[in-house]
Amino acid sequence: MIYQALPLWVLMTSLVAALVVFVAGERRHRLRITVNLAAAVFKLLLVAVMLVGVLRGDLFLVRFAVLPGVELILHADALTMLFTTLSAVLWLVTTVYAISYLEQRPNRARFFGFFSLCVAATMGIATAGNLFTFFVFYELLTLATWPLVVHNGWPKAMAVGRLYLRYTLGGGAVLLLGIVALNSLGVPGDFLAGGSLDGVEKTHRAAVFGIFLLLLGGLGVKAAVVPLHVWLPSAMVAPAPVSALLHAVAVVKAGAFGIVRVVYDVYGLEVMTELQLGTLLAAVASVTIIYGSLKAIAQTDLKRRLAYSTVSQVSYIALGVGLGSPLATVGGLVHLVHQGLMKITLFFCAGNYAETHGIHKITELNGIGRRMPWTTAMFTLGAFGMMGAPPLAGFVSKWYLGMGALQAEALWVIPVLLVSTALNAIYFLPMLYRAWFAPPADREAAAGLAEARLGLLVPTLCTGIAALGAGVLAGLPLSPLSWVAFIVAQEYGE
Amino acid sequence: MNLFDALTALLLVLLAWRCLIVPDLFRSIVLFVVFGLLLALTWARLDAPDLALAEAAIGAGVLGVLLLGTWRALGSPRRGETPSSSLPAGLRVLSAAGSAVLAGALAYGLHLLPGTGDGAGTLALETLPLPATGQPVTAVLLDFRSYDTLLETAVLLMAVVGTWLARSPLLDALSSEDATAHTPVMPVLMRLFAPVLLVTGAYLVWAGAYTPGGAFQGGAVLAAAGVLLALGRRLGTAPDAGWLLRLLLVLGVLVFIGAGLLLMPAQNAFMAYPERWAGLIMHLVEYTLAVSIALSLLLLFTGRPGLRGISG
Amino acid sequence: MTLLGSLVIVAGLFFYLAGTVGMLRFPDVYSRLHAVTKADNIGLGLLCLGCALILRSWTLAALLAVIWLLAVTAATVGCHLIARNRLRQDQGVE
Amino acid sequence: MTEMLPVLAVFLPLLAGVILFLSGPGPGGLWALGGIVLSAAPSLLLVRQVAVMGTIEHLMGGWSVPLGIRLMADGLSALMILLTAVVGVLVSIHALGLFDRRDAASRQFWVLWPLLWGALNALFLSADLFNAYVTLELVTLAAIPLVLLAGSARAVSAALRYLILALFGSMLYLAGVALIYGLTGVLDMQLAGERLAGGGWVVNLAAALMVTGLLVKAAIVPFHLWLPDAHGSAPAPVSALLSALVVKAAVYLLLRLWSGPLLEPLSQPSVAWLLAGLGVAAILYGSVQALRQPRLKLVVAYSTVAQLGYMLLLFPMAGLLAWQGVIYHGVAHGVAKAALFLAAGNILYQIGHDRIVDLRGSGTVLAVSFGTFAIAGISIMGLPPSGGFLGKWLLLQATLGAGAWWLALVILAGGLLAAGYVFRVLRAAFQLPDSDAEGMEPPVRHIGPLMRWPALVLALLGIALGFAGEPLLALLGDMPGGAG
Amino acid sequence: MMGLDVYAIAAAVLVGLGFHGLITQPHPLKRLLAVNVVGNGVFLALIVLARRLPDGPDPIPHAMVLTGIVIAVSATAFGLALVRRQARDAEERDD
Repeated sequence: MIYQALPLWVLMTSLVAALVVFVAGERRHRLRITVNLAAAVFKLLLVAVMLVGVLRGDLFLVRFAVLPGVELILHADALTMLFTTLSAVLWLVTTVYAISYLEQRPNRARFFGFFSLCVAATMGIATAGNLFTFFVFYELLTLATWPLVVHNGWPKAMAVGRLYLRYTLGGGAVLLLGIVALNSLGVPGDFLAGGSLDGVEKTHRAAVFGIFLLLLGGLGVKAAVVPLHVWLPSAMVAPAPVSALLHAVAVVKAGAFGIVRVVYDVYGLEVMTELQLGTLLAAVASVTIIYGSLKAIAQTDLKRRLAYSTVSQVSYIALGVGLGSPLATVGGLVHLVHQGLMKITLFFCAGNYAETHGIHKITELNGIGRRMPWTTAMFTLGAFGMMGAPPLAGFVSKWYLGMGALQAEALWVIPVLLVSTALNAIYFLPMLYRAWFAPPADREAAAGLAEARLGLLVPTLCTGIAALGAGVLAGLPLSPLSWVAFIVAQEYGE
Repeated sequence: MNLFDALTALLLVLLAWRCLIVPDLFRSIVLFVVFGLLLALTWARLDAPDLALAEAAIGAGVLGVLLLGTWRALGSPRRGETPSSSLPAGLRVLSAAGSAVLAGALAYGLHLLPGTGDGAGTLALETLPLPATGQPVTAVLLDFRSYDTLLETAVLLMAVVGTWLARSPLLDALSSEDATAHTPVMPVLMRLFAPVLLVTGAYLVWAGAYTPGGAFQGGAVLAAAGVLLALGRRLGTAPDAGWLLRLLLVLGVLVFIGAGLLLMPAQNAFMAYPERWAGLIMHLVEYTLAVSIALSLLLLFTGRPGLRGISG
Repeated sequence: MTLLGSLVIVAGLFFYLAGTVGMLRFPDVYSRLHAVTKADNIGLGLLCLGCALILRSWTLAALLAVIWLLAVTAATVGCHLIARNRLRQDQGVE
Repeated sequence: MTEMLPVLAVFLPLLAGVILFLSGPGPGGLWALGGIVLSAAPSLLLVRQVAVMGTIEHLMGGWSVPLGIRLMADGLSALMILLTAVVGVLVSIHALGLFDRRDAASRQFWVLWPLLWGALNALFLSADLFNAYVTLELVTLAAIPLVLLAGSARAVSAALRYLILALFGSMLYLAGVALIYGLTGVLDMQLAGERLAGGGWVVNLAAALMVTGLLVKAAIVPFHLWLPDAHGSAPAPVSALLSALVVKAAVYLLLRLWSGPLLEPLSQPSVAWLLAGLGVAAILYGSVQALRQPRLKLVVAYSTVAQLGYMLLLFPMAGLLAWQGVIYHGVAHGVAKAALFLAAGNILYQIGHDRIVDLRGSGTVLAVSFGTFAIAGISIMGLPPSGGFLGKWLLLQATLGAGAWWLALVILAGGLLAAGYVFRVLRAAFQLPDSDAEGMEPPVRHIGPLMRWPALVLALLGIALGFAGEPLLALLGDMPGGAG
Repeated sequence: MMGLDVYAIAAAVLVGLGFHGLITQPHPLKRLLAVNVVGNGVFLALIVLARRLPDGPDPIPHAMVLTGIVIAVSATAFGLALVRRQARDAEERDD
């Protein structure tokens, strides 16, 4: 039984870590750091064990009846493992980054407590077995991230916090309405491989269509789909590790992951194509991709540009899922991992620039390459990856997306991909040019090497190399690409 | 159409209307007391002697004294004109219309009600000989629905504690500059009336079992005697209630609950008294209840926890 | 006996009427007090007498007499106190 | 022995109150603790018995129903008694820290609170219309002096307005009972229900009077004026008891009447939608007012006005789901609201004021109180994984099942507005004090463990309710006699 | 039996009057009187109902009214204590 309840233990590790950190209080730094790191490593081990288990096809299932006819279900299937591994790895790296980033800052116990609570919520979202459980952890994620967004306590942070709440809680309410509506149609909302609508769409055609819009609206807030993305750029006021892990990986991916779950495991592909919901999703995604890239160009602040880049990149996943052909799905799902790795590297670099030289604006990047070579190298790696330059990870996902579009005869997607790649180049290349070739503005900047301190640099290097590896070594058995192929094989049942 | 009934009903309504409309506070209090007395008369007319006694003793008597005492303690600025209502005219008309509709509906409702023969009332009258007491109302109060009576004594206790917490003693406010303090007539009145009141109260309590009367009415008359003594400076207040006073205050409730709980195993129901002692228990309960009620009403008047005798 | 009793009651009512008229007509407090207490007491006495005659039972007659006695004492003491209070107010002793 | 439990559940707390009254200023907390245990034991035993054996009845005085009074402990009353016991014990522990028994005034808390407890149990067990009136009056008259304990002028005028309106409400209710007695000649709820089957004009009038009376006592919107001042100016444990239990008692009686004698008049569509409309007005008005209150305790008080509105949504959607949803929401609100008031009281006690604007920067100093406020806030907002969420989930299922779309939107809007006023307070905990203030002035008074932890336990209970849906709803059982 | 209905009408009018008085009178003592008038109106209605039994007055409403009176008086006494306290507070606040 213990083995079967592994998803629960994965979730509990960070929950317990959070409680210990809260109880430990502000003064005991040594204890807090050890607890955090130990929890992160232990979780990684558990995830590894689960990974092997899922590969072997073992069953991981925990059920808990909350109401007559409504259950909390935690299970682990191939899709869960994709998101769980990504989060577990990045949580460890970001914890190391955050420990050194917040060296002298106040309220660290509060920060790390909510930090591990966020990861627990993300694990919950990943291992959720039905829409009800998904929603429980989806809202818990909102509650856990708000304190991190307003961590600095400045009036501006408070205003952003209010905006963040308005969007996320509003989205949560819409999502709840969708789930309850689905439930009242007699669909319990369990995540089953081919979708669990089992014929309801025949009788209640309009209702099912409407409910999809509700679900999309609720999930779209966190997946930063165009009209609902406003909170993401302004949430950059949060400290760097928060914007790195949460707004590049946990929160945004939770929304995308939700859309994937709904499309594949609740509605199922036949219903999606039959009700034309697939093309609707793809259209919305495309609009977001283009809009996000355009807005990114207009930004002067480094983190805001990266934020808008995230807005557009996440919609690649939605695009892949929307197209519905196996190759497109592979492209979309693998981009979930690739984008996560690349974007976290870029945010780490942004954090390094801000922390060591107080650089926030893009104009201040001149000549930084000479002074912080390693960070800028990683930044360049990440940038090229995002642009989709072969053989990096970005290219792999865009390649599959393109092939998928062809497979699904959605030819209009190809120009969207090309235009977005071009736009990526437009907002990334000038930054790289400034960093490497432009002369540093003031004299003391040319004094020589002033790299970020080790605690910040090492995590950046790790994620950079991982992003590189994901692209170059895509062919290896345990690489994200092959794992996604394994998922798609299950979903499409070849 | 019996003239007396029509006149009484009309007078009742007139008194109530004047009492609520007239701006001067003192005048409305006096009207309210007169309304209470007339109401007692009405109930006597409607074959409810127990209630007539209770209304006269508690409603008009104790409440009248409390109202006048409060008016006296309000202090000069507050006593005179009460501000006319601050509501805009429109709202007053609306509320007048609303209450008229309410009254009309209630009157029509009451008019429609058929006299049901098979209700609990007839059942109570039929089973009357069973409980020890002959008097129907006391039977209902102390046997059939004794649970209500018990809860009601708890209400009285809460009101007393509440008055203590309000910390606004009535008696002290009236003490010094009151005219009654120095007249020779007061001692005469007290020496004559106090014993009469005490005897009548005791009689009422005892008679409760067979004729109209009972713990509440008797208790109220005893309380009236206490109020008289307090006004005549024979009875003063003390900052804190001695344990004896507190015991007497809760005696009624204690005995009631005790009797119910201790005998419960025997009869397998709360407050079901075994045949042989039913009469005895009811009398015991009634007497202790009367003592508690008398003291409670007195303390509601004085407003301070303690009581002490003043000699001479 | 009932005829005699009702006659007595009517006389009593007459005294009540006189008392009420007196209270309304007289100018100041003292005279009004005077009228009310005197007339009403006698009125009450006659009323009790009349009832006793009609009901023709000695016990009730005794009870009514006690009631009358108590009512009279209460009225006199009440009247005394009010008059005294009024007097003290007039002389500004308050 | 099981026959005795309902009686013990009523009379042991009353006895405890009387004994504590007798014991005078004597020994300290021990007597009070004894009183609490004496009161809590029978309630918990009764709940366990009802869970095992189902409905328990007891004929008071041994007389059969139309003549005597019947006590009935079914699922609904057992749940409410359990709520009273749990909230009661924890609030009493908090009060042990606040009201020490030597001071004369606060000693009365230990007299009035057990009496209130007994009165609440009596009301939840009563199955007799007039007895419900007496117990309702008992509850009010035990609650009002408790408001006075604070002793401020505000508390006095709030208590006075509360008393006058509560008395008026009771009189209206009694008028309704009189009409029903006139019609049927019986006072027992079940018998009256059977005899009122014909319905008719007078029954509607009686129902209107009784419901209006109860709405006044439950402070539903048009009659809510007395609640914010009374709950705002009372000491923390008292306002916790008032908001969590006393106000809910009137709504409980409304539900009991709706599922019993007054089913026909109240389930007419026009009446049902009028009540639901009042509920919606309460939710929206209460939440908006809570957003605008300067003081913390008033925010929580207006939140009570809002949350009570949910309980009126039952009437148009008469079904098992709605019944369970309304009651579960009531229980979850009781626990969470008690935690909110205790946390607010702790904050007020420690830093001397509860003006929200000046709470800025006190987050680090009052970490536990704000933590409690946040956890309890989750349940009030109806966010998972709290009890409030389950209540909201059931209510949403009911509204969608009945096709009342706009009602579902109101429920969601209520949740968002609740988030508005909860986060308005929490924001103060995270905000840095504005630069010019010389940092957070040190807390006025340090609070002992007795006052700090019960609030947290109550808040965590609110979250635990998010998982305890199954057993509690099994205890509640199906809707008595309703059209469920 | 017409006499009976006169009191029923009187009871209803009393309830109406009390209701109106409660709304329009701002002074707490007057409002307490208004509530008592409503109460007495309801009690009168109950007593009128009690007389409808063929053989003698029905004791149940009588018991109800007696309980009602005691509750009303204790509540009003407590209310009056509050009125006194409120007046005293107002006085202290004035000077």
